[in-house]
Order: sequence, then structure tokens, then C-alpha cells
Amino acid sequence: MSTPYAKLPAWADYGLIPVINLAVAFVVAGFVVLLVGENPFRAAVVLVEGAFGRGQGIAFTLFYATTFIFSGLSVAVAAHCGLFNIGGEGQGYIAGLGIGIICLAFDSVLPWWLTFPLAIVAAAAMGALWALIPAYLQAKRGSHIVITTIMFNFIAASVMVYALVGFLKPAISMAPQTRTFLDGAQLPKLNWVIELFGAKIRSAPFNISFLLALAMAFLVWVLIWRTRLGYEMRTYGHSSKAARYAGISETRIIIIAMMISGALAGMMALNPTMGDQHNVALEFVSGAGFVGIAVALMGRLHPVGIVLAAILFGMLYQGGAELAFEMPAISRDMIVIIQGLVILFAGALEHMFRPYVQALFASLSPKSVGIEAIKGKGA
Amino acid sequence: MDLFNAIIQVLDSTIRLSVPLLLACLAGLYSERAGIFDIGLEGKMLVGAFAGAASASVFHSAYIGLGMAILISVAFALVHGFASITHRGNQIVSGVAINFIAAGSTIMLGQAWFQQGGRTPALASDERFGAIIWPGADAVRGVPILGPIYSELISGHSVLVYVAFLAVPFTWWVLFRTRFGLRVRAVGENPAAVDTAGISVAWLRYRALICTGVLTGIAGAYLSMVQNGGFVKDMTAGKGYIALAALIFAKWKPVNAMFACLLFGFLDALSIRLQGTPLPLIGKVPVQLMQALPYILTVILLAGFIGKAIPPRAGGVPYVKER
Amino acid sequence: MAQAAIELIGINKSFGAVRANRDINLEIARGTIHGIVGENGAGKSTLMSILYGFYQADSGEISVGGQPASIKSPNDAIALGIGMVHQHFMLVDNFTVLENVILGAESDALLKKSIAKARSELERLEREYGLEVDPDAIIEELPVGLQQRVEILKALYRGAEILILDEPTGVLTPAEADHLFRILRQLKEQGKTIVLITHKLREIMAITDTVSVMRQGTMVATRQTTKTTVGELAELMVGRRVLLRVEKGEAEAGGVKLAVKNLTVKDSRGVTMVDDVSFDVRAGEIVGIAGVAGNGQSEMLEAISGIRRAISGSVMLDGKPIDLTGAADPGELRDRGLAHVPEDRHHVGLVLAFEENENSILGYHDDPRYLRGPFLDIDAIRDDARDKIAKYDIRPADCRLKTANFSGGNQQKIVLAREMEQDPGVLIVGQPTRGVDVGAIEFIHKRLIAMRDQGKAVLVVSVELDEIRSLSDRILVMFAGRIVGERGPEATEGELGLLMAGVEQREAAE
Amino acid sequence: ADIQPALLYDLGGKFDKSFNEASYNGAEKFKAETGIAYVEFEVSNATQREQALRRFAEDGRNPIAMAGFSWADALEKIAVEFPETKFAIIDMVVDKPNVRSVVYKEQEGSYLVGVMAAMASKTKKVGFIGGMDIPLIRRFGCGYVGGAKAAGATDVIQNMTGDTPAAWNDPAKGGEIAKTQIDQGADVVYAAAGGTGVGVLQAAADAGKLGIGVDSNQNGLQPGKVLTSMVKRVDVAVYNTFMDAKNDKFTGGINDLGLKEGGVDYAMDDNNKALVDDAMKAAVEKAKADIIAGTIKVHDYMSDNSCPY
Ligand SMILES: Nc1ncnc2c1ncn2[C@@H]1O[C@H](COP(=O)(O)OP(=O)(O)OP(=O)(O)O)[C@@H](O)[C@H]1O
Ligand SMILES: Nc1ncnc2c1ncn2[C@@H]1O[C@H](COP(=O)(O)OP(=O)(O)OP(=O)(O)O)[C@@H](O)[C@H]1O
Ligand SMILES: [Mg+2]
Ligand SMILES: [Mg+2]
Repeated sequence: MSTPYAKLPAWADYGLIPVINLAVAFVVAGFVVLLVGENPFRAAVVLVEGAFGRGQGIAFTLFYATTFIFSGLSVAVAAHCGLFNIGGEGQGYIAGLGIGIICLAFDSVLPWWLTFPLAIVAAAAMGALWALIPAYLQAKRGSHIVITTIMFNFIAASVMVYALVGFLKPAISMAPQTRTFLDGAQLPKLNWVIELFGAKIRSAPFNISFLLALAMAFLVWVLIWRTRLGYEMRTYGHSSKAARYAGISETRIIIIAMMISGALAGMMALNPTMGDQHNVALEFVSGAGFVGIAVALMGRLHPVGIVLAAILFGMLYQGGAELAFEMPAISRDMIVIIQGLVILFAGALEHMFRPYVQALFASLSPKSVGIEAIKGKGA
Repeated sequence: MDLFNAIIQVLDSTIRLSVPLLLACLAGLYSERAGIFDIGLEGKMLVGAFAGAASASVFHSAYIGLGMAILISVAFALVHGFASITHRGNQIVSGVAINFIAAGSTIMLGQAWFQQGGRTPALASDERFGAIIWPGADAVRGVPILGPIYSELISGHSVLVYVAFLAVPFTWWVLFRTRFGLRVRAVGENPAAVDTAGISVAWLRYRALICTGVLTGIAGAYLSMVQNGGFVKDMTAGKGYIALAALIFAKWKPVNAMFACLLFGFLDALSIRLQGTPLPLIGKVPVQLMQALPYILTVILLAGFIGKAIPPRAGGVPYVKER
Repeated sequence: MAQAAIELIGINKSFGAVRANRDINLEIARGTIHGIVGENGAGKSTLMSILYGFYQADSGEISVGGQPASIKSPNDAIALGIGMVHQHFMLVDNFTVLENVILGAESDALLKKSIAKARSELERLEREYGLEVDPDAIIEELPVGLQQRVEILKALYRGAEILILDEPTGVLTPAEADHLFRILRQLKEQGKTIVLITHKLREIMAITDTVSVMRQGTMVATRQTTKTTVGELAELMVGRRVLLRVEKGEAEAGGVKLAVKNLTVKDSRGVTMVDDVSFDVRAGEIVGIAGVAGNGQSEMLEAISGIRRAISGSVMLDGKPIDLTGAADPGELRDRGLAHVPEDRHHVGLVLAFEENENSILGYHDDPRYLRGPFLDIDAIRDDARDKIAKYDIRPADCRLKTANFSGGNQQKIVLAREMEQDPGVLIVGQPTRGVDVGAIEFIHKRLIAMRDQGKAVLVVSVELDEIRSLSDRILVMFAGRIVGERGPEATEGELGLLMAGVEQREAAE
Repeated sequence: ADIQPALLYDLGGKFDKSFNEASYNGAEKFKAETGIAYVEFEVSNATQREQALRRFAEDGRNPIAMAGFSWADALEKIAVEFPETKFAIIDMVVDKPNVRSVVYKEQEGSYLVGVMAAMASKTKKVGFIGGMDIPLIRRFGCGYVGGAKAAGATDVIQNMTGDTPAAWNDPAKGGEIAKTQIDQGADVVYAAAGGTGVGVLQAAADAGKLGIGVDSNQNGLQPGKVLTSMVKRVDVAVYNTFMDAKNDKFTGGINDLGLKEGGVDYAMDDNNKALVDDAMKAAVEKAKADIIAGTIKVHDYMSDNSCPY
């Protein structure tokens, strides 16, 4: 994902351009709002107020953001190694199996602070395992990782249905989901943190897995930019030939990167299951894996950017729910559209506005653009 | 005889179920042969289905419905083109975006316009494409073996079914016997060769994407106006991805594509037919396994365990002339 | 002088910040063969691609046959009777020859007629020029020489009156090159105009009527071939007298440091590129491998350095054998004291998106000096990079600058610094000065000789014969995957040239 | 009393022509009669259930009615948090003092339409297509089989659309299953499958066979091609909940509504008049009377997870 264009200052590259892309996505979304006969400006106000207006809203925003941090990091880790892991959805979903088994087994005997680490390991392991097969096939057999991970999303869905209508479901229950976890597998809420600032929260699922997400964001930063493994991943990501030259094993690095990516995707399952619903239900991931693509793109594959982008998407989710309450013509599907637009403008069309921005910068100060300015006297 | 009838019925069902896959698969064939990966087949089919059913019910005409389905689907294909051809964006990302936008906007607009939970109104029979009974179909029904084959399998499908199956030889002919096809295949292999031959790479690829849009539009119309009497949210339910799997399975060849889609349609038909019935030797097969089978088969194929699927060489890579 | 077939006036072209063509003027007479020479990156291909409409000039005018022409796409060029054989072939590999020939020049919306027409037309061209090729063969199954022939046929099929050939002989054997030249002369006799881009001054002297020299994007001179010399052209190309010999003392060769044994390598198509090659390099000597590009040198280097898997063969490093057919990986060889400067610095030797300091540990990133446990020791890495920058005079002296923003010569120095400073026992270098300016060439050559004088074994592969002759203590000549001869540094250019052309030693002596 | 009623729909959406639409009709009737407006919300994912419930409760909505068993988990929590708020849940029992749980004896209504199906059938083969494969839907199927067999059907082909909630909303698959059943000889097909049923009725009509609707009166969906509908008076439950709350007569506990209570029934209107002859009418009325009288006891699948017919 190198940029073929001349250089912009970092703040423009990592701040201005994403903001422009985002703004365009919202403008287009505004037209959709118009199309259903609502006022886009009021919709925007409701959205932002719903997400940040009250403590309750903030808590929900951060709750959603938690999941997106994991899925965004997952996409980013793979992307740094030049791999497009579009299978976060399936990896997160299948991780629910590990979580379910751990929680059902231990929730009555262990306190949450023992169940949680076990569940983290189980979730990460299942996610990593689910990424392992596509990774192996890419490394050893050259199957395109994008296609195999898509296929694995569907296979995961079938496996989970099989498990949830089968052995994970209590016999008497109608809904294809596990029984409700007992206290031993319910994560403590973090709402009190927001309440410290004076807000009042009646109840929101914002929970301790948020801290795990932040910790993972930090660890991903360390991994990518401060470890030998991360160095190898980035080398491979930029040039497989250079990696080969540097003695980096292609098979090993693909498999490791994908397993880390899968593990992170797996961990995103902790938040909705142990943190919110207290069960493992059908389709509990509900697209969060795909949102991770948008989050990673918006965040420019950097953990700090990803956390910010995840909060943005959390805001969209929460604000979008409020929007659905307040404006009947707008359903939550508006959010799906906005996500799509963000992926389109911040991802696929990321370079659309760059030449204009560059031209603008060039006209402001010719020295800041291009290489001539920094090129030395030559060899 | 009972078994024979059962087989005919499953095959009949196979045909119906494989049509949307086939249309989408051929759609994907055009764009991928031209070097543009398209995981947005799902989304384009979905908007096609929505636009088709919505306008059919508003204008009370199946043909207007079909026209709109194609139009909107082509429009989405052009968005994909704008991102991945004109702006050289990442084709996978663009496809994902299109799927999101399609999923959200069909429900939202459907709800806002028709207020039926994202559904369009049920279509009357003149707003749909009905079955075409071939001459003599009823007369020969009684003839053993050939009778049922003619009257059940061959006759009695909607016009779009025949369109889908005729699209197979037509696509083959276009791809391998016409100038346009030659160029499409070339641009998917080596766009620079096409460029230096004096042909516009971008315009060629856009045209291929228009073909894709037309076919996904028909696929969508089939879903909402033939298979079903109206649009229902998420009605593609992953068919675009199965079509993609079929395309790989078919190694990007039209006739193979037909067989791959028939195979996947057959698996689906079989799983409906066999629901809960234990099979000899194997026992009761979980539905989920049947549902996952197309994906599993594709993974196995991709892994090269049953032949090797080599995609068009320039696929997925934007054509960049000046770095 | 005959009427001008082509006239280029004031052509400018930039790629981003790179000015590939600056204010170029050129006039080529009808019915002549015009050569264009220049170093790598001088802008030759760019200029011709502009004439062919593949790129658009930023400014400037073109006239063809005396008429001002607006060439906006290859289509316009083709219509004006311009054909081009690109440096990198523009063929669809899994198409047949016929399909490639008609692509873009189909006579009809259906293929049937076009194919029939092309078939008879190809037969005619074959008869007229001896351009033999099976019209139904699949391109990827043809040897490069024939692929090039298809490119020429493509141009002629489109009725080219002006034919541009961009480094056509780089991939050809001398016999094939001779054949090509015969064809070109024949074309010229029929009144066609030919533009020939090449590095090889000998070819220029042999076949062209006029010659232009490009340097760093500018057109420095145009001469009648008969009124110039190789020496003058070379001087024009590089901008000053070529330093043919670097000052160096006698080699004091010691024991064998690197022994290559029975190395056989095939490329991805299964063609044998290196055929049972064995040789030694001793401590304190530089062994140069000379040869026309494409005779297996690249594959050999890749195999010796562990990047490419060999079919058979091993290397002895300090007396210990390493099997090259599978187990060896570049990391292991590097650990055993073999440093490698690869030919392709942009994709292999460097990660252009990395900061300079990150590239200065590429391949040595598991060296404990740069690590603290599993973590990178950022301070150590940057200090080390700054040392190398100072020592190798890499400019700009900023170890945090993105590598892509260094010029080619400086990029090469980054690689050399990294590999040489590891104090390896054996150094293998592919194309040490490709695309590097003259000042840097001198610096690099001196460094290589210094390595030798420290008692290292140095293996240099270069397509530049002058470079090989000025650096090497022993010269091995590679032809068609084999070592066809060994000479001392005193060998003449002619002698080596014959070897490189695959002419048997005995014949050469005659 | 001054009430601010609220209604929550399940995933099928408000106008599913079936279950959710029935609850909407009940609320509309209430609104028309009393002039009291209500608020409503359609969920689209699991996390939203609790959020929506809590939000309505916090806003002081009371009573809050919700359609569908999937609300149970969320309601368990919220009912405790808001003991003053009155809730009503349909199709599920939530044992809280402030919750009215409305469940239906679907087996009884299904028995009646089974009788009619068998009598209308020429092949004496009839079909049943369920939505998601859960005990509740099997209860429909079991009652239907009971009625059909009692009225002379030789074979009842039963299929479920799927194992996941998506099965409620897959008309294409419903249609395909219906075609399969018709191919196997069924000529009357009963769909207890929410939105999927629309496709079933469509396919039956396309093939010139008869369908049977469910929950709401679906006779009008394919006029003249729908034999009858097994109506489940969800509308009445919603209407009663709102009315009782208005009149301060709301009580918690379980309302188990069968034929006797008018909770389930078969539907007659102009659309199917021609399809139901007098003999059929007499037979079904007799069965209804017998069930109410207790002379016929229709087996409840959910009582022992099995079907004896
Ligand atoms: N498509 C492109 N995008 C960006 N830069 C380019 C492109 N093509 C060439 N350049 C740059 O333009 C300059 C001139 O390149 P050109 O290919 O014309 O040189 P050349 O004389 O043909 O060299 P060679 O002998 O290596 O073929 C180089 O610096 C090169 O990197
Ligand atoms: N991929 C790239 N991205 C950005 N800039 C590039 C890229 N490749 C080359 N450049 C820039 O283009 C310029 C020309 O590159 P090139 O490799 O032709 O070097 P050069 O000008 O020939 O230098 P030297 O004289 O040292 O060989 C360099 O200064 C470099 O900064
Ligand atoms: Mg060139
Ligand atoms: Mg250079």
C-alpha cells in the first residue's frame, strides 16, 4: 500500500486526507437521508448527540468501539505483512466457540478474573486457528488469501450454526444460543469511569475488554515497529523479494502474521459475548469483522489511528441507533450505508483527492512537495 | 419410477436455484477476465433485485422492472470502475464497500418508500416473469423418461432462466470469437500490451464492467421477480460469494461456469430435498455441511488439490502507466 | 540529407519529481537507421514512448513526415506509421502469435476474418524478411528471440514505416542479433526508418547511419556514425572521460574462500539457465563474470546467495559445503560470511518504503547487535546507520529519510555499506554500478578493491565489459549458462567479446 | 389512566404480513379507539433489544409490548430494573410479576387448518413448512398433522426452512421448498414461517395449488389460492395489554390462549369463501367445538418434545 505520489507533510497525509475522505462519505450519506425524506443536518445532530450527548451514549459508543479496535488491529497486522485478511468476521465468529466452551465450563466455578484470561486464550487460539488454514494455503499453495478467507467466513458461519443449534444450545431453549453465562463469565463494566466525569449511566455494556483492546493496540504498535518479527513482517509486506533476500521465511512470516491477525479478530468476540449478551448467540459478530477493514483503512494501519477510527465507528453505531429511534424513516441500515461510503472513499478512492491536496500544498509552498527539495547533491 | 421422478424434481429445482448463481458467475467472468476483481457481485445483485421489484411494482411492468434492475446494477458496476479503474483503488476494498452500500441502501430505501420492513410490495403476476410452457409440454408429460424431462426440466421456466443458459454460449462466443472478447482477455492478462496496441485500457475495462452490471442486474431481477414475488432484505444471502466461488471453480471459463453453478445449485436443491432424511452409508448429513460445501470445495480447488485455478494475470492490480 | 521522417522539438517529460526528458530536439532522416545511446535512466525509452504516444509529453512538438502531428495515444502513432518494439515486450503471454499480432488491429468485429487475413499477411512478411515464426504458437512457449520477432511482426503488420526498437539486443544471442541486424538493413533498403536504442556502442558503429547521445534526460549530441568513434560516444554518454582502470595493485590471492560446484539452475519456466557451473574465488582476488545479459548470470547469483533454489550444486564457504538445492537460505549463507549486493536494488536489496536506517540492517536484522531480546534496538540501529552514512558519504545524510527519496547511486551505496561493513569473508556483487553516475562508480570500484586488499574473496557480475576488465583479477565468461572461458585482466575487449558471443575458443584463435 | 404505550417488533419487521403485522394491527386498533398514540421500534440486531427496551422504559413508556420469544433474555433483565413498568411478551413465558406472558395453543388452530387441508386435498397429501426449526414451530406442525390425519390425509410432508432466524425471512427458499413438496404430491401447503410464508403461498398459487397462511389473516395475499389462515390473535393480545393498562386492569402472569379463549382460529373471508364447501365448514366447526369441549385433546409438542400423530 505504498503511495505513488510525491510527499505531503505527515499531518496532511494522516490527518487531512482521511478527514476529507470522511467528509465526502458523509456528504453522500446526506443525500441518501434526503432521498428518504429526512433532514440530513438534523440527522447529523441526532447522530452526534446520541453518541456523545450523554454518558450513556458515550458508554455505548466505547462499547462498540472496543470490538472495532480488535477487528481494525487484526486487519492492520495482516496488511503490514502485505496480506488482506478479509476473514476477521469468520475468525471472530469461530472464536465464540472457544469462548462459549470456556465460559460454560468455568462460569460456575471460577471468578471472572480467572475465566477472562482463559477465554482470551481460547478466543485468540480459535481465531488464530481459523486464520491458519488460509495462511498455510497462501504460503504453501499460493491460494489467494482474500478468496480463502471469504470462503472461511462462510464455513465458520456453518460451523457456528451447527454448534449453536446443536451441542451449545440448552435442550429446552428455542433460540440458537448458549445459556446465559453466570457471574463467573460476565465481565465487569467500566461505566463508572465515565461516571467519574459526572455523567449518569443507567446501564451500558461498556466493559473491561475495552482495556484489553487498548493494551492490544499498544502491543501491536510494539510488535510492528519495535520488534524483529514486526520488522520482518513489514519487510515482507513491502517486498517479498527483499524478504527472501533478507533470509525471512515466506511461509513462516505469512503464517505468523495471519495467526496474530486471526487471534486479534478472535479477541473481538469477547466484548459482545462476555461483556454484553452474556451468551454466545447466532451472528453475534454482525459485520464487525468487515468494519475492521474500514477502521484499519481510516486509521492508516496505525494503532493510534485505529483506536480513533474505531471510536468514530462506535459513534456511528451508537448514534445510528439513536437516529433510528428519533427519525423513523431512517433505520439503522443508514449506518451500514455510511460504513460502505467510508470504505469507498477512505479505502478504494483514497487517492481521489490527493492530487488536489498536493496541488494546493504545492501552490502554497513549492518546497514542501516532491523530492527535488530534499535530494542531496547526488552521489 | 419414484426415484426417477424425484431425480427430475431435484434437477428442476437445481435449475431454478443455479440461475442466479450462473448469471452472477458470468457477470464476474467479464470483469475478472478484464482484470478487475469483483467481490461486489453480491451487492450488485442485491441492488438489481431491489430496483427490479420496486420499479416493477410501481410501474406495473415486469420489463420496466428488469430495465431498472439492469440500470442500477450497471451504475454500481461503474462506481466500482470509477474506484478501481479511474482512481486505481484497491479492488477488494471497493467491492466490500459496494456490498455494504447495497445492503444498507436497499433496506433503508425499501423501508422508507414501501414501509414493509425493507420489503417491496408483493408483485402481481404481470409484474413478474412467468413460466413459459413449451409447445406440447403438457401433451408429452405422460411419455416415460423423455416426457418429464421435456415438460419439467426443459419447459416451464421463466424467460430469465433461458436467458441465463443462453448467456453461456453467448459469453463463450463473445470471449473467444469476437474482437471485444479478444481484447477483454488481453487486458486481463497484460494491460500494457493492450495499451501499446492503441486500445484504451480504461474504456475496455469499463465496458467489461458494464457487461458485469447487466448480468448482475438480470440475476437480481430473477431473484426478486421470478424466484420470489418481491424484494426481501438481504435476499441474495451470499449468492454473490457462491458465484465467485463458482467462477474460481470454473477457472474463469463460461462453460465450466455453467457446470460449477449447476453443481452448487444441485447441492442446494439436494439439501432442501434431503432435509433431515438420512442417506444410505453416510447417515444424516447436517444441513450446515451441505451449505458449506461449495466454499469447502472452492478452498480445496484453490489449494490445488484438484487442478489449479490460475486467475487472469493482471487481475486485482490497477493498471499504472506512470508511477 | 533526406527528408526528415520524424522531428521532435522541445520535448519535456517528468515523472513526479524525476525529469526524464528535458527540452529534447531530434531529427531523424527518412530511410536511415538512427541510434540512440545513453546510460540507464538517461530517458531513451521515455522519449521513444512519447513518440509512440504511450506517454504524453509535458510540452514539445512532434512532426512526422514533415507534418505536425498530434500523438495522443499509440493509436495515433500507429496511424502515422510508427511502430515500436518495447524494451519489455508488450505481448499477452498465453495468446497465440496470431492473436497478439491482430490485437488492436482487428479488421472486423469478429475474429475469424481478422485471423485469416493476418495469417496470409504473416506468410508474406515471413517470405519478404525471413521473419519466421509459427503463427499458432503460444507466446510463453517461445524463446525470447522469437518473442521479439513477434513484436517486430506486430509493428510491420500495422504498416509501420518508422520502426523503433528499444534495446532489442539485450536479450539476444550474438547470432540472433546478427539476424536481427540483417532484417533491419533489409527494412531500411525498403525505405523504412529505424530508430535503435542500445547501450552497446559496437552495435551503433556496426549498423547505424546517425547516432544521438542522451545523458540525464538531455540530448547531448547527434553525430554521423562514420564521423565519430566509440571513445567519443562513451565520453558523451557519461559526461567525462571514462575511467577505464581504477588504480590497483597486484592481487595476492590466498586460499579458496568460495567454491561453486556443479551448479545447475532452471528458471520458472523450466529452462536451464545455469548449466553445471563450477569455479573458485580465492581470498584477496576479484573474480569478474562477463557475459551478455540473460546468459544465466542473474540466476547464478541468486542461487549462490540462496535466493533461488538450484537443481543441483553446492558452495563451499571456508571449506564447509552448503547444499544449494533446498536447505540453503540467504540468512544461513549470510551467517556463514557471504554478503550479497543484488542486481535489483529497488525490489531485492532495499525496501524503498523503509527509512534508511531500517534498510541498513536488512538481512542482518537478527544480529544481536541490533536487538534486545525480540525487540529492535532502535538507538543502536540508527547510530550504526549514521556511521555508515558518514563512511560511505551517502547523501542526504539523514538516516530517517525514506529510502525511495535517495537517488539511485546513493541507494546503491546504502546496500554496499550494509554488506561491506559486515566484514564478510566473501562478497558477491551483481551489477555494482548499474544506473549509478560516474562519481559513484569510482567510489564503488575503489571500495571493492579495498575489500580485495583486505583479503576478501569478491565475485563481481556485470554486463559492462569495461567494468569487468578494470576490476577483475580473473575474468570468467558466461555464455548460455556455462562458463566458456577464463582470462586474465589483460584480455582484450575483442577476445572477450568473441567468448561472450559463444564463439568457440579454437575459432577465436583462428 | 394516562398511558404511553410502546410496541417492539421482532426481526421480521413491522409489515411482515404475519406475526409482527398482527401486533401492529392490535396497536392501531387501540389507537383508533382511544386516540392514544404509541411508539414503536424495529430491532435489527441482538444488542439493540436490551437497549431499546431500556430506552423505552427510561423514557417512561408504559406498558411496553413486544412480539417474539427472542425478547425474553433482554426482558428478564429489564423487567427487574423497572418493576413499575408493565410489560407484555408474546410467544414466551417470562416469569416476572410485571410481565404478562401471552402464549398460544397453536396446536389447536393448526389442528383445524389441518382438517381443512386434508379435506381440500385431492391427493390426500398435504405439506407443512416451518420457519426456524424450534419446538414452537414443531407445535404448529404437530397440531396440523393431527388434524390432517384425523380428516383422512395419508401423508403430511414436513419441512423446516432453516435453523437460524434467517429462516423467518427467506421467501425464496420457502418457495423452493413448497415446489419440492408439491412435486412430491402435496396439494395443500401450510406455512408457519413468518415472512418466508409469503414465498410459500406464492409458490403454491403459481403451481395452482392451495396454501394456508399463518398468524395474520393471509387469505388476501393470493386471493382464491389460500385455503385459510391459522390466525393467532396477537393483535388481540397487544390490544388487550394496552386496554388493560389504560383501564388499570393490567395483570402479570401467563395468558395461555387457545380456541376457547379466542386466541387462535381459522380465517374465513371473501377470498376463500369459494374454496370452503359446506362439508368442510361443518367438519371444521365440529372439530372446533370438540376441542373447546375437551372431547378432542390436541397434543402439545412442547409438553414432551414429541408428536404422536
Ligand atoms: N513510468 C514511469 N514512471 C515514473 N518514472 C519513470 C517511468 N518510466 C521511467 N521513469 C524514470 O524516468 C527516467 C528515465 O527512464 P527511461 O526508462 O526513459 O530511461 P532509459 O534511458 O530508457 O534507461 P534504460 O537504459 O535503463 O532503459 C528514470 O529515472 C526512470 O526511473
Ligand atoms: N519509487 C519511487 N518513489 C519516489 N521517488 C522515487 C522512486 N524511484 C525513484 N525516485 C526518485 O527519482 C529520482 C531518480 O531516480 P533514479 O533511480 O533514476 O536516480 P538517478 O537520478 O539516476 O540518480 P543517480 O544519479 O544517483 O543514479 C531519485 O532521486 C529518487 O528520489
Ligand atoms: Mg529504457
Ligand atoms: Mg539512475
